[in-house]
Order: sequence, then structure tokens, then C-alpha cells
Amino acid sequence: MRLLSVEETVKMIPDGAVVMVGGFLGVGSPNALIDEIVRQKRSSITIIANDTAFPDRGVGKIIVNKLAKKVIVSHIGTNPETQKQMIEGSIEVELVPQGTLVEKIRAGGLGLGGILTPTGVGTIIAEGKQIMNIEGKDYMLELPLKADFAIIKAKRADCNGNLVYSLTARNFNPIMATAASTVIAEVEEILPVGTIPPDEVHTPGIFIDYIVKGR
Amino acid sequence: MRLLSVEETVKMIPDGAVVMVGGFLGVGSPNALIDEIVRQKRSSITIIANDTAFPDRGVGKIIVNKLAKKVIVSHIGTNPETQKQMIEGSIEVELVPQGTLVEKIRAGGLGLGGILTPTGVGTIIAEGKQIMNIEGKDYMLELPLKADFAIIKAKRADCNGNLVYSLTARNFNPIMATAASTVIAEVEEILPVGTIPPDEVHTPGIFIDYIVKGR
Amino acid sequence: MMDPKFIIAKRVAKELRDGQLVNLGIGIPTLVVDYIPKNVRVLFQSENGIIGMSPLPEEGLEHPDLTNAGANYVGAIPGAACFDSALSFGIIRGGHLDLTVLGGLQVDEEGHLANWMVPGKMIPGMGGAMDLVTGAKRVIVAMTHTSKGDPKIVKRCTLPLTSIRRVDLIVTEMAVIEPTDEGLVLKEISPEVRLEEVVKSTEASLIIPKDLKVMEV
Amino acid sequence: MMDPKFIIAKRVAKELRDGQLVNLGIGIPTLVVDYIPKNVRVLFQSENGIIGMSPLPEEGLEHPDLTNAGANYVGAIPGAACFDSALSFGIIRGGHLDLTVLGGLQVDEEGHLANWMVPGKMIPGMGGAMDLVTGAKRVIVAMTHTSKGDPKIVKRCTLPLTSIRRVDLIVTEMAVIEPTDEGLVLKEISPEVRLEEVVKSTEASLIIPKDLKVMEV
Repeated sequence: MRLLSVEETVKMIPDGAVVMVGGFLGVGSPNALIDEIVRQKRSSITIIANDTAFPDRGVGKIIVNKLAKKVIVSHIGTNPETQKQMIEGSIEVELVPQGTLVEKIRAGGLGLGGILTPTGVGTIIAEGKQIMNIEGKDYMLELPLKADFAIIKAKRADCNGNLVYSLTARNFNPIMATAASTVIAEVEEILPVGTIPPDEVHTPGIFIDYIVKGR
Repeated sequence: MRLLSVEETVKMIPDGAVVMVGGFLGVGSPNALIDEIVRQKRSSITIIANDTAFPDRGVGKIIVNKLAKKVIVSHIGTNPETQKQMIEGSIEVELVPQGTLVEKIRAGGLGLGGILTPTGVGTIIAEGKQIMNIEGKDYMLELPLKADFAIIKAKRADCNGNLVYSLTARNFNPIMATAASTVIAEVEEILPVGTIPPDEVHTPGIFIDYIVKGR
Repeated sequence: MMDPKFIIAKRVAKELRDGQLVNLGIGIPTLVVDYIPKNVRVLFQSENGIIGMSPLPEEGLEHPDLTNAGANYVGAIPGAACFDSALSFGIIRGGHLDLTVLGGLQVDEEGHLANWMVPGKMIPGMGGAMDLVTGAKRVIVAMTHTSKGDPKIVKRCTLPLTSIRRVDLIVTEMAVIEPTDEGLVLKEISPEVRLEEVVKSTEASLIIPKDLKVMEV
Repeated sequence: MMDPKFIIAKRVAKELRDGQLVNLGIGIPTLVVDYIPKNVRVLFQSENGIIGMSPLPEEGLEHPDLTNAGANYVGAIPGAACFDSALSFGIIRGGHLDLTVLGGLQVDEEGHLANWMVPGKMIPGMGGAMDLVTGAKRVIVAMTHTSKGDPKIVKRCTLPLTSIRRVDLIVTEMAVIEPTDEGLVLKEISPEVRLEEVVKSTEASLIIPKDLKVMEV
């Protein structure tokens, strides 16, 4: 784990990268990193996130600035710009049920070949997907998701990169931390090693490549 | 969540029940509950646990007292009694790789139809199991595990049943808490509600049916 | 007449049972929290990762890291627990959630709910709705009986389904309807409407039992 | 001659790289911790749920809730983190573990390891071994070259395999051997033995390169 500036870490993300972005409607989003992606105009990126937040909040700003070519999310309803670009054909939107989305990311991060979920069976999202009947119940096979980068937000880190999240700002962050080649964590506070007790660590530091100080 | 005595809770477990038992070679085991199962001579039970611990420790005592008809575990090497009973034909032993075992329990608890793991592919444990090739790699389908009862051990509970585990005594306990019809948690300390901060809870109280005071 | 959404929320609140774990969707379902009977204590789960959510106790106590699934600031009761989205949806999909109350665009004679998109018009996405309807022990749809005069309780959903799981109860400002093997059973009607009005406002066939009750609101 | 197990542990220790996350199996692999070069700092993971495990600092500091995967009391470094078995094996299976060192009963020409049972004789079970061999970025087998005079490096394993993943290195008291596409390459031999002895003690064919080195121990 290395401590870097927001600017330096965002420079590592190339145009066209697949990027997971933590947060739930902007809560628990890495806002300094998102703003820097917008400032550096990183373009044609594929976003994997719970939602596209609001036009002026969280990952929504990346959409509004037309920097994403595709989003894989569970919800776009709070950001009218996403639907507008989708209708124009300038952004591809793949909608995935929220519980399936987070479990696909977990499967990608933890080495599973996919997940078998009852969610979505019999609906239009099951079209073209493999259905398996297990012990009398139908499940849908959904494949793992991985990314080139994950940008996540935590409340606190220690110098080993161990992370602690705050309340509902946790959401997708710890799961995304497992599933990208490079993981950048934006934190509010960096503590000396040993000040986060082992039982209170939410994400072990081994998952984190870079820590940046956010706001 | 209700507070009950060790004796009363064990009385609810019938002979022949399928019981998950937390712990790793006896560390983080619900010892008071195990001792009471032995005292009440609950028989013909099926044990799902990481291992059969040692003859005089943890779940091992249930084996030594010949109360289990079957064990689903990853390891029996530290308890010679298990292998002895297996050879005699008095106990059935199903060996499952540790990572697969915990993930099967998680799938049972969290409503997934099974897991797809690369572990065990091409070995004797894959015999008769479905192999799926996903993006060029083989994975083995393993089915979910559930139980009638889970007996687990935590360090602390609050009066809502929220649990906190200690160090490596956590192991299988939080996962088993999700996967049984009735979950009994043995704890060392019961705190007033509100004394465990929301971010430090390892297992939310809604998973716990009964709390008993252990040692 | 009272605003339909409060009538609906008030009636839904009577379905809550002491000790239940409950997830309230966005919109009308959120209002249910204001009408819970005094002797009923439930725990609220929100899919963004909390059990023990409460309304914001008072203005000024907002915390940027504590919101409901609609990104509105909320509070938390003593004994609340937070967790990540994987466990949150494990709770939902794994059958640990006693009740979810969700809004609806259509419900049909089979009790199928459609509530996540209107093709070509409005595509908000399913968010957590598909998991909630598939996984919760009990699903109540809380919605207005009609939309701009068009029935929302239809023979067969024309909108994409949220799940093929049959919902357990439909509560509107006009009626309480229970989907069953035999079809939609009209359980209660509002004291403000006549039976003919309910039937007329409903495209689906309704089974009208002898003991049809008056909706208490 | 030094006890073979210390020779093996000492040589394996030279394979550790600064910053790696390492899991040491029970037996000989556990001894590796005593020989880590001064300038190399690694983090130890134990599959029972900790990163940052250390040897027990001194007798009397045992804590009943802090053990390694062999149930021996251990310590923890500042900055250690604990987690449940699902995440622990997610770390292993998901490719986040840089190196595992495991004991072996047999390794064959394809680099396949067998280390979890001897049918009809000894069936300890695989514990975490199958996940470790399948998931770790690098797998080193640390074992004696022979068992009661019988070769353990064989043409084809007769014991049930732990994984069909080819292990990366075999370290014995006699030699360091690297399984490759072409077969088992003898990389180093102990200064205490002659090449003929190594070949005689090995059932599998060995590829002997021109730059065969002397094992530094």
C-alpha cells in the first residue's frame, strides 16, 4: 500500500478503463477521486457502480461530463442525464438487480466462477441466461465482474491500508475492494498502524494498492 | 432474540438434528452448549463444522461420546476418534475443502442456489459433481448447506443479539449464524443495547434466536 | 377525502407485526413508518446496509454517512447494525426479511408485480426491488388503485415483471386485495367507495367473498 | 548433517519477497518463519482468519482466541486484521495470496501435489490445502525428499491429488526442483549430496540443466 495524491492516482487510470466506483446514491462515494477524473477528462470509461447517483453528486458527475461509454448499475432513476444519454445512444446501460450486482462483484473478487440467484428468474433480465433447477427451485447463472480499477471511500485507514467504513457509507465499497486489479481508497483520516483493532477492520489492507486523502 | 439457559436451549435440539457448530479446532467453539449436548446425550446428530477438533476439546467431545451419526467437515486429522468410528462404520464422514464448506454454508444462509468453485476440480472430490466451464476455466458446482440448528460462539452480545467475535475465534461463526432455522449464540458477555457501535457489529441480531451466557 | 397515499400507508401499517424485520420502499411505503400501532415494535432494514434505521430525530442531526435507500437522511436506534451490500442482500435473498412494502406500476391476476420500468418511456432500473420481491417472506404492494384513471390492477402485466413470485397483498386507497391460487380476492373496500367503483377501476377479475370487510383507516 | 526439516525451511525462506502475503502450512512450512532474511518483510495470513499473524512473542502471552491454523497460540503484529472464514478463503481462492508453502506426501512429473490422504490408512482431510494450492499465486512444496527410503517425487501420484494446479517449486533437504511444461527441472542440489544420490532418490525423471546450482543453506 502506498500513499499518493489524488492527482497522481487518477493519472494511472487510462482512457477506456473499467472502473468500479463505491457509493450508494452518492453516499460513501470517493468524491475527490471522482472530481479529479472529471478534471483530467478521463474518457470512454466503463463504470460499475450501484447507481448513477445525481447529476451533481458522486458518480453522477462522470455521467454528466460524458466520460462514460457504459455503465453497469442497478438504478439510473435519480440521474436523468443517464437516461438521456442512453436514448441518444451515447451511453450503454446494463441494468443488474442490486443484490445480483454486488454478488457478481464478490464472485469476481473472491475467485468464484459465478453466482446462482433466484432474483430475476422469469423476467426479461433472464433472457439468454442459463437457468439451473436446484432442489426444485430455479436459479439464474450470473457471471463474475472484475475491473481494472476500483475507487472506493472509507472513513479511516491505518498506514497498512486497513479500512473502516462509516454507517451506510459502507455499501459496495468493501466488496469492490476485492475485485479490481488496482484499488484506490479515498479516506478522511489516516491513522498510525495499530490504532485500528484487528476485530474492527472492515477491509484488510492487502486489498488496497493506494490510499489518498479525501475530504 | 431471547435469553435462555444453556440447558433450556439444548433441550430444543431433537435427536437426529442437523447442527452447525462454530469453531476452528476448538477455538471459537460454543463449549457450554457442546458440553450440555453431551450431558443431555443428544444422539444421532449430523454435525456441520470446520473440523472435529480434539478428543477433549470443542466439537470433538460430541464425536468421542458417539453422539454424531455424520459429520460434514474439512478435517478430522486432529481427532483420532473420528477416523476410528469412520473405519468401524459408526460415523459417516463427508470431507469438504474448507473454503468450499464455508461458501456452501454462506450460500445456504444467503439464498444462493449453490457455488461455483475451482477448488477440487480434477480431484476425487469432483467425482459425480457438475463441472461448468466459464470463460475458459473449470468450476465445480457445490450445493448450499443449511441446518436445523447452529450453535455458535461470540465474545459479546448486546440485548438485541448483535454479536462481536474475537480475533481468530470468529472463523465459521458469523457464516453459520445465517444458515440455520434456529441459531443459538453462546457469549462471554451481554451488554446493554447501544453499547456496540453499528460499525463494530459482526453479526446483526436478527440472525440470532437465542443467546446463552457461556464461559 | 384524505390524500390517497396516507390512506394506503395507514392501512399498510396495520399489517406490521411485533418483532418483524421490515424494508420499506421509496414513495408511499416510506410513509408507513408514521402509522405503526403503538404496541408494535419492528426493526427497519434499508438495503444500503443498516438494520435499526429510524426517521431523522430532528433537523440538524443529519449525518452524511447515514441515509435510507432513497438517499434521505435518517437516524438509527440504539442497537442498530451496519453492514455491506453483500450481506444486506443476503439478508433479503436468504429469507431473513419478514416483510417488504413496495410501490407498484401494475399487479396482475397472478399477483405478479411490475414496478421497475416502462419500456421506451421511463427506465429507472430495478435497484433492489427484484431481490426484495423474490426474497422477502411477505411482500405488500402499496399503490394508488389507478394511474390517471387507468387501472393498475390488470389481467396480465403489460410492463416487465419485477419477479414471478406472487405478492401477498395489494393495498390501495380503494381496497385491500389478496392474490391467491384462485385469483385476486377482494378482502376490504374503503368506506368512501362503492363496490361497483372498485370493480370498474380494476381491470383484473376480482373474487368477492361473502365476508367482504370495510377497510379501517 | 543438520535436521532435514531445518534445511528445507531455511532454503524456502529465501523464496519470500518483500511485501508478500504468505500462508505457511502446518509442519515444516511453519518453521520457515525463523529463517526470513532481515531485509524481507512479509505479512502472514492464516486461513482461520487473520492477516498479520506473528509467532507468540513470549510464553505467558497466549490468548485463547488467537491461534494459527494448527491451533497453536500465536501473536499478532500491530496493524493485523481479523475476518471470517468466508473472506479468508476468498482471499486465498481469489488470487490475493502471493505465496503458500505446504507439506507434501507426493509430487509428480506434472507438478501435481498429493498431501491430504492415504486411502485406507490415514484420512486427515484436506482442510484448507485444496483451496490454497488452487488459489495462491505461488505454491511451494516443502517436504523431505523421501519417506522411509521411498521417493516422494514420483512419476505419477498414486495418492489422491490436492489440486490439478501445477505447483511452482519443490524444496527438499536434497534439492530444489521446478515443475515446468517440459517436466521437473533440477535447479539446485544440496552440497551434502551427489547428483546420483538425488536421481536415485527420485522416482520421477529429472531434467538436469547445465547451470545446476548448489543449494545455499
